[in-house]
Amino acid sequence: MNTDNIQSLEQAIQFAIERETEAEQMYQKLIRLAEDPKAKELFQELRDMEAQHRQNLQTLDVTGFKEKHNQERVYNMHIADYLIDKKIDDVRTYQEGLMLAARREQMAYQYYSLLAEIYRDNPGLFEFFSVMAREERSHQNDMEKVYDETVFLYN
Amino acid sequence: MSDRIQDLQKSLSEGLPQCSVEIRRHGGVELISSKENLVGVLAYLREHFGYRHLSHISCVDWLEQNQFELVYILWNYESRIQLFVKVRLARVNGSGISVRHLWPQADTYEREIAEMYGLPFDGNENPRELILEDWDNKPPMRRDFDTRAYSKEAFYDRPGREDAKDVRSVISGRSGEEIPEIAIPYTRK
Amino acid sequence: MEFSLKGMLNPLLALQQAGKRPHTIQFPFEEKKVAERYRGLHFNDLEACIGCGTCSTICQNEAIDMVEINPGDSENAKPGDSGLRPRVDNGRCCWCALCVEVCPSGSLSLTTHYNYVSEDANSFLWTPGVSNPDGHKELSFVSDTSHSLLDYARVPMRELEGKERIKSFAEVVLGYADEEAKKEAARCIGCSICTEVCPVHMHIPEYISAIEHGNNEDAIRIIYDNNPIGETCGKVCTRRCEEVCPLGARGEAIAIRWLKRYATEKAENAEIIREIVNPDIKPPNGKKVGIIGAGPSGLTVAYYLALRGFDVTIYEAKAKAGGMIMYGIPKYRLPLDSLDKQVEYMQSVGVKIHFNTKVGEQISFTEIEKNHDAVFIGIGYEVPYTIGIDGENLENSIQAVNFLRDINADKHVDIGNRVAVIGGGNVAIDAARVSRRLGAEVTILYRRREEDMPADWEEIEGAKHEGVIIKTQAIPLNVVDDGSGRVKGIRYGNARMVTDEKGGRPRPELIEGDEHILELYTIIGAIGQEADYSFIPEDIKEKIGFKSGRIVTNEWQQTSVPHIFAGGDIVNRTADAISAVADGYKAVKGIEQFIFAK
Amino acid sequence: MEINDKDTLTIVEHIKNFARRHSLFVLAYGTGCGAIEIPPTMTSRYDAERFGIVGRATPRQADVLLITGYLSVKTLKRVIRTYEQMQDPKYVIGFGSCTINGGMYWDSYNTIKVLDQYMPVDVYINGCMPRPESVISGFIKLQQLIKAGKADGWKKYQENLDWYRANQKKVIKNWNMPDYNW
Repeated sequence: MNTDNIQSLEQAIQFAIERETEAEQMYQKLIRLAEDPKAKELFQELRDMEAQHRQNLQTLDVTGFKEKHNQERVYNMHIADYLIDKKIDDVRTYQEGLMLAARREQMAYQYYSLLAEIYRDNPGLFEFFSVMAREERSHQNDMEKVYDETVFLYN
Repeated sequence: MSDRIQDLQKSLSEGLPQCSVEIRRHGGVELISSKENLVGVLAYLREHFGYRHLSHISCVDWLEQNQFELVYILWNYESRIQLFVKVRLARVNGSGISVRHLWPQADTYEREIAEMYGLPFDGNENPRELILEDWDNKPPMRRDFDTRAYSKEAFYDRPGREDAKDVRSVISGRSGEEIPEIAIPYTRK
Repeated sequence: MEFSLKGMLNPLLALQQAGKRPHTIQFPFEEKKVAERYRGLHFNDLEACIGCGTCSTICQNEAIDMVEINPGDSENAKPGDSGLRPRVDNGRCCWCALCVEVCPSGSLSLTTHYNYVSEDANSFLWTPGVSNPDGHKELSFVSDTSHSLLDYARVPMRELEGKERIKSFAEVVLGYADEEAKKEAARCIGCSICTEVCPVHMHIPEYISAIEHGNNEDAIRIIYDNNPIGETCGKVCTRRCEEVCPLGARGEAIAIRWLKRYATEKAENAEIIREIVNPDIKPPNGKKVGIIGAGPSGLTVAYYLALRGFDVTIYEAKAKAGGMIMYGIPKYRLPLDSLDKQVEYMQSVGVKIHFNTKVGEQISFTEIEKNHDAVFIGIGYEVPYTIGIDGENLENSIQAVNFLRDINADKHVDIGNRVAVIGGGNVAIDAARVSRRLGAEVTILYRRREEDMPADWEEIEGAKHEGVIIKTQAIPLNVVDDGSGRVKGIRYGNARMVTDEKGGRPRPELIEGDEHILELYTIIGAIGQEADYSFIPEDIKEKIGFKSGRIVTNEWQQTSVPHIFAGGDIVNRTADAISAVADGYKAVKGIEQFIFAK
Repeated sequence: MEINDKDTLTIVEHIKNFARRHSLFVLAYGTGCGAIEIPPTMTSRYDAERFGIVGRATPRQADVLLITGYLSVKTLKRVIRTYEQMQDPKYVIGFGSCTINGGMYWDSYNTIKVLDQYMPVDVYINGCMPRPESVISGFIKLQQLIKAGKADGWKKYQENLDWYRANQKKVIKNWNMPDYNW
């Protein structure tokens, strides 16, 4: 589905589901590639997380959507901002996996923020994309926290 | 003072060539005698060096060397220098020689030593007990007499303290530490 | 006879006294004030007390027992506390207050309360603090560190001056002389609280007591009972024992590490160690054990299994044994010959080491598995995490672990004159201090505050004395290159600290726009390491349980594959040598049980 | 005067106890270091006579026996003889740690540790040694016990004489004393 022809909220949800499925497949591939057990474990967790998101979206109650709006403050450690972009085929180790995941979540956040700007005139879509952006933002933050706790243990 | 002590040491060494004389500490001279010479040495000191006063007779139990050591503490009122006359005696079946004829007060000290250390004095066979009463055990001041074990056996302890614990064994029991035999002599107790 | 009125009336003078107040103390209607430091009944601050039992030991009357106030207290107590508390038999106590004088935590004191009468003789058994919960209101004789029977000040360790240090790789710490060691050992109260927090549970009070008695050979034997690299630990241990030392509560803890160093250094070479320790080597039992990695855990397993009659072989990828303690710790902290000597001793009791044998290259894991009854994996965390920012792959951007390894292997590393080290752990400090010795100006960039640094404070102090600049709350953003693929500098941003609402350590948050560039020649990353499990075949990897990158083992270091045991950094989170030794020591028992149960 | 328990104490007993507790005649006999605390207690500084505590020279005149500290086996023999010569009712006060569980003489070869193995003790006073205030407190406690009719160690001694005698003879090897017969 192309971003241009999103007209309704259902289509937008469909679009988001597709993104989650892509991510799921990507992590599935990484599980196969990874040699490091720690990295493997991480990718399994990430895949399960994406699958969970997909399910959440599939069973999403459109009308009760606003109540789910996450108002929690999300702070920014800016770790992902300066990490190197990793290509999927290069990723082997745990650290690279985390870097990839953090970058992905950040890019997803930027992407949804952009979409929210684009569909500013359509209140339903704007709302949806804003929430999605916020959601991805908190995922990025989660990844950064993990990065901070494991890779940056001595930093 | 130190000059006079040195003078004393010198004259003692000359007068009593069979004894070793040393200055032990400020104001004290140590004289080591053999058992055979002891009475003669003490009489000589009393008559010729003015040691008219016997302050005390004390006894040291050298368990490892299997010996008793008697220390006669003498005092000279004129020179005010203390003199320790030491003599080593056999711990088993040994005996000292009484000096009651030189100093009557020696009687008490000798009886005390005879009772507390089980060291008899030839010439002082006083049959009466001095301090102890009906004592039928090893002489109590001997080092191989375990006063703690005797007291535990002879006298009753108030109960209620049996739940006491040892810190070391609590800690090692908790951590699973096994203390090797070589370390046990160094464990606190 | 003459009558004298005066004589008759004189006795009446006594009436003058009638109006005077008697000087009798009207006890019990008026209380008598006691002296300022009067020694009455005991009071114990149960919270401050750690149950070290020093009061009980010093009591000449055996009046003090250590007891559990509630059943099970000693099992449930936290490390650093025996869970026991003193109970005083007032039928023994004679109020000499020695117990108060030697109380290291200062919890025990005497009160002004002395007036106690009872018809029940058993009521004189007091548990201070429980029997008199309000005793803290009437304290009089309290413990005072300024005049105490305990010595709260540590015998200072002689060290090289900061300026001298950076001239060479000479050992910074000079060690105790005999008299100093005896004096320091004499401070120990022998309570054994420390043995529990030591991962290996070394017999600390015993060997300190042996040192105090001048019997260093016994001390060495006691140390070697459960730690085969005692000398290394004496130099570089993280010494959790000193953190719980009761004397540390109000003064300086016993220098346990320096005392261990003093004793073990008395054995100058492997033969002397062998002669002193004179281990009881059991006859060969025909069982073979293969060990991967000659680090502290592998060496421990090998040594104790060899003593028990096992045929032990270590496979080590590098040219020398010791693992991270050989290649990760700079020479000024742990001279190379010190470790060599210990390894040589281990070889003399029958430990076989195959050097330059990387499992997965020179020999396969399956082969080792096939040839041995049990396998122990102790490979450690050798692969560094990268800095993960742009420009990290430029020339002269290196990793601290590799850098230290090369320096210890006497290779030349060109670090130039300006160096930045990224990280705040012990590895980062080591890299910085080594760079300083190579003549460079060194800056440490750390994302958090100095108090958050995981490195030992002594190391941080040492680095500062040697002129290392520590820039905290500095987040590296990217490495600047000079256009020809070399490092030119590092761009970093300042951070503010944000408290973690879930109670974790505070996190640095980048202040946008507050950026600086530090020009340098070399950048050294020291942010952390991980393990390389690539040598383990996939099918075994499947079976061995992993949890966040570490191998899951039972209490005997056994993995879910029964004949495979593991220990060291790849199992525990503490990442220090002493925990690795502890893992090895546990694995020895596990392997023995496993092989003989078969 | 109040009468609490008519079943056990008759009015006569009450009157007797009143008289007894206000005329505690103490035998002037010190066994251990604690004897030194008696002079300040008796003299004008603390003036124990305020409570009717008076010293007496012989056991037959005295009501209270003070065991003022450690008891060597040799002294124990004399103390038992003295105690048995005292007239009923008679009371014993144990001074300080030594009488409770040995005190600082806990490992001595010639002092007993637990006094109530050898004779009944009515009141113990804490201390090593107890100060005069504590001594007075001990006497006040004894008065209270007499008032309540609980200070009956002398009755216990008569009832359990065999047990006490056995304990006494265990440590006193040569029992060359008259056995009093009540």
